[in-house]
Amino acid sequence: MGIQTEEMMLNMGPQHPSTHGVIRFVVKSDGEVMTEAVPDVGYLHRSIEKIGEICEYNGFMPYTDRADYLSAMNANQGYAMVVEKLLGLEIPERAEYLRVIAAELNRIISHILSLGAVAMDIGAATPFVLALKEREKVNDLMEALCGQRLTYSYVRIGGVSYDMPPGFIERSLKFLADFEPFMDEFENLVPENKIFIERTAGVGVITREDAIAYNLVGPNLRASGVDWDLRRDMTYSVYPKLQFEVPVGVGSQGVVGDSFDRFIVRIKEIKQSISLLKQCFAQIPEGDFLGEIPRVMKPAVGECYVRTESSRGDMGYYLISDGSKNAFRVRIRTGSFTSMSIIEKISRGMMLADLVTFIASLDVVAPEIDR
Amino acid sequence: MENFAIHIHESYLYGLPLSVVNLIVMFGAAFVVLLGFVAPFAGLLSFIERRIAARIQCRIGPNRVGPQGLLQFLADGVKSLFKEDLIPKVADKPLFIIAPYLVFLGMFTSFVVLPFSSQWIVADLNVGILYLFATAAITVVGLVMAGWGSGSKWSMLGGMRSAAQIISYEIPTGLAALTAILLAGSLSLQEIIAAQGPHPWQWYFFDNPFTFIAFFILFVALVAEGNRAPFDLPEAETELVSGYNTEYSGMRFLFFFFAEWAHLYVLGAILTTLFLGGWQVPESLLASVGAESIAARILELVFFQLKIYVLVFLVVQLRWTVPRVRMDQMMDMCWKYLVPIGFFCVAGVAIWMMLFPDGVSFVKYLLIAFSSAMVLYYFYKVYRNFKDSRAELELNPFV
Amino acid sequence: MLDSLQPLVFGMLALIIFISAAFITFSRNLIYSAFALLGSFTGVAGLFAMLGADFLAVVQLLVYIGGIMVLYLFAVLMTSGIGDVRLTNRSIAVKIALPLALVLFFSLGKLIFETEWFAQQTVKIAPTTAAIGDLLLTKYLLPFELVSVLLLSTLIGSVALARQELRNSKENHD
Amino acid sequence: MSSGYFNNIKEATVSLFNGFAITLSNMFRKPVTLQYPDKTPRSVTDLMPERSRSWLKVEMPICTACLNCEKACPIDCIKITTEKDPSGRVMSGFDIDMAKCMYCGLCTEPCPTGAIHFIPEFERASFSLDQMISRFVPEGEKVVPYKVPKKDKDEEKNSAKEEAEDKAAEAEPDA
Repeated sequence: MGIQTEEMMLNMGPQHPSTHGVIRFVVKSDGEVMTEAVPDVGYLHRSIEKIGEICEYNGFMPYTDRADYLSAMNANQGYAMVVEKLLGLEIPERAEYLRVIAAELNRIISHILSLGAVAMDIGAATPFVLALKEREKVNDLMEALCGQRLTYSYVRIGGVSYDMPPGFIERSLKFLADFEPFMDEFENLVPENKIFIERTAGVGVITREDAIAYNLVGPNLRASGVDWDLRRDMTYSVYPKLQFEVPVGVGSQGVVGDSFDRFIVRIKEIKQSISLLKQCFAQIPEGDFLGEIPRVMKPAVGECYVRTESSRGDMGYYLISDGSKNAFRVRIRTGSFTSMSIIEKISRGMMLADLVTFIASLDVVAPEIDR
Repeated sequence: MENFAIHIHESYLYGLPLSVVNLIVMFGAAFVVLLGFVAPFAGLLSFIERRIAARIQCRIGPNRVGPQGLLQFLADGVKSLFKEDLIPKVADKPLFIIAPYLVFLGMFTSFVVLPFSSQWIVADLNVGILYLFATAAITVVGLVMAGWGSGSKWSMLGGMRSAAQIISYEIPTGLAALTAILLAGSLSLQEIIAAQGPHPWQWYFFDNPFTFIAFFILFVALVAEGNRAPFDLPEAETELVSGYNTEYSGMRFLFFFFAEWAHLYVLGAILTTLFLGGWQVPESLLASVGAESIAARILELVFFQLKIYVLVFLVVQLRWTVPRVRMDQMMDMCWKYLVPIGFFCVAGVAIWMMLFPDGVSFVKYLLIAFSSAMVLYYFYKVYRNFKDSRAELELNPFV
Repeated sequence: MLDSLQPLVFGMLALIIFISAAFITFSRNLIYSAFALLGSFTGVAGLFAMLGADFLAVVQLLVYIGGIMVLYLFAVLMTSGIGDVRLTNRSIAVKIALPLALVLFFSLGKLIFETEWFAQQTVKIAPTTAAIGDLLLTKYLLPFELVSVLLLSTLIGSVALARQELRNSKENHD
Repeated sequence: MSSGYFNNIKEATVSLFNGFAITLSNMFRKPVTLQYPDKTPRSVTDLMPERSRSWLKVEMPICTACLNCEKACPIDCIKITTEKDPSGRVMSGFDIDMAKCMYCGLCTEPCPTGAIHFIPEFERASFSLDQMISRFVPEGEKVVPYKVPKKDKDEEKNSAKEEAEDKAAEAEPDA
């Protein structure tokens, strides 16, 4: 046709309701349909990795909370593991269980918030608030456990900072018993809704090849049909003693690797976490919660890399020690950062509303991108 | 009112020509009606919506200002008045300023033809129902103007979306309304109501299967026309920041919201009038208070309001239940689903009227039975959901 | 009351129409021209209402404002860089338009002054809808149907155009 | 094609119906809102769990001025100044800048007596950053640090706050 349309350059973010914090997307759009969306990261960079070089080993623990504030426990655990590996510490089994319990509780609330946020970005406010309601209950548990609701810094090198408070297991089990019907209801309300299916199925499809090539991790990778979970395949902590399945995207409503799959995989992971928690509570042994730790932590010269399965997937800590009290280098490798890289490719020819769905379904957390 | 105008003219303003006094009195009356009736109404609806949303989300909602937070909307309104009136530098100033008033105008002129009772109606136009749809057109212009005038790309997208949406959905709206118009044989709202009766089997909703379907089409189409969720694409906050009202603040911003909630009421009124028997009150009840008395009128008003509030409740609940549809899906829904089904309903009603000029009572009772069964099943499901959730029961709406 | 108001209301409507028409013509901004159509159309609808043609008045609002004007707006807004365009009617084809306007002005003036105007008794406002409907389906059935065929062909044509554009853009993407 | 058409309508209706049933059932549930600050069932500090890391407090009578907390703090928000006095070593200042504090709790762990600990009190907002600095030693005054009696260790532990007990025990082997 002879009509010339001009591409509109839209600046989505850093202050935009659906960019989940401060991410900026430079969107070129032709009306509703975008031609490209280029993510621009770095608005939330706080030099956490650099701070790691001036802190003592234990002192960096609170900063790992801030690296991924939605699953601070997982971030704590990864950091503790890498330092323990450098120091060659053995930690008590009870502490391992406590870490896994905390991490799985954290995974539940991280995922439930992500699910709520997807629903919110698609325009349903209620699931988000209901999800937050459940999240608050876990936050209460966490507060009883470690005294903080968001930035827990619960894990310590060599163990954890507190044992469980009295009655914690009963409270947790009661929460889980109430939480399971809530999840059923949530499933009924959101992913079975026709509009929700229409909005997410077939949107933002990441093929298996793309997912591997762009180094997606965690639920996003599994939603694309790659059966890979560090907890099972490169197991750590007490996970080998626990029974769980790794949910994989099957494309039940559209194509494997679409936003709907990512949503469903998170729901299934929550259910797995519930079962993991129940097993942990049944198995947890008596004992110390903090092992013998050296008074001054001075690991031998060397380097170490530890990968853990955080809520957003593979979270890696790379640590170089020069034998002093501080680390020589700390590097954190996070799932959100790699997720951002694929947005530019997938978003071509997408509708503006779908971009929002797509970003939300990737469950990116801005501070985790920038560190 | 004319006598009142003459009285005013004789007592106070005898220097002016009568026609001017008339005009002043008319504008004064409109002003009083707007400020004293419609604005609190929209505000009250906003309060109701917030409370419903809160309870749906296991919250309490506004409950601090006035009894049970009833005056929250006043507090919000006053706050908006005191807010700084921001006009962006790149905005098209005249359009930016005019737009909210146009939206406001479009919404509130529709109150003129709403039949609140058999006698309480400002103007019983012969083309009342068409007039209602026509006023929506002014709103569209206002929204596009707001979108353009803001000088923001997000607003502009919102304005364009709203225009496309409202224009498209006027067609299913008209088609669905046509079924009731066909049955009543009139465009006047009062006559359409008069053609129905107070009892459910006399309503057009249950008249035949086609009107039954048409009711839902009209419901969906009107929700879409009012830019309500799940069709709130023009102000989709997660996509377009806030759409056409992104750049607005203070009182101008409030005008858009007034219009939105006023539309909620108009929506209920249209549906009630066309399909649910409007203000019709059972004869016996009417006779007990005297058919010509003020009490009868109030009774009619109450019936009318009740039906409207049930519908308003549903629309509000809809907003807090479902996600937003996408632009292309919304258009698909309009052109592929609502419009063809609407045509089917219009044709169906016409044929039905030819075949059964007096209606078929069997079908009416069947439809009523079906609806009742669905409602019962619905409440059963609600009960089951409640039981499964193991939550505490709290029936008091004002906790 | 209406009787006493009639001249006043007419004057106001006429003023609205006149001002907005002037705005359409002389505005330096194309978008203002488009928006000024609103006043003009509403004023005309008001005149129809005054004449007792209530159906026509409402249809004027529905079709002209709801349909045609919004389409204009679409066209204007979709054109790229419209905000910077300072093209107005004044600058286009003045040489042709001016004589034409003059001719029109004088012929209309002649018509107005030569017509023998008579005052008609104010008709009681009666519903016109039924009468219009009857006429459309009896006397003017053929034009009515012709118009519907025209509209249908327009619809099909627009769908064909849109599909073609879609196909083109798909090819471009692939 | 045609079956898909009607299937879509059916699915949309059914899912809408289910959704409505859920949201309506939610309306009968008891709201979970806690009406802070004035309508809470108990006072707010009582609602906080015992371990709540809300505000740092130092029990000056049992502070040994060992500076462990100052060293442990990753952001150096604790500042202890000690002076030589005729009577020995005295503290002339113990300031905690709560505006800087990130509530990690690392300072409470190495404390040998449990003097520095968190209290579940959080309503300490202020209008200036200066007011956020908790000064545990009043200006101009000097506090003699507590000396842990060698023999009465067990009794001492009992008198310390319950919360601090664990930490004291933890720190004991190192001390």
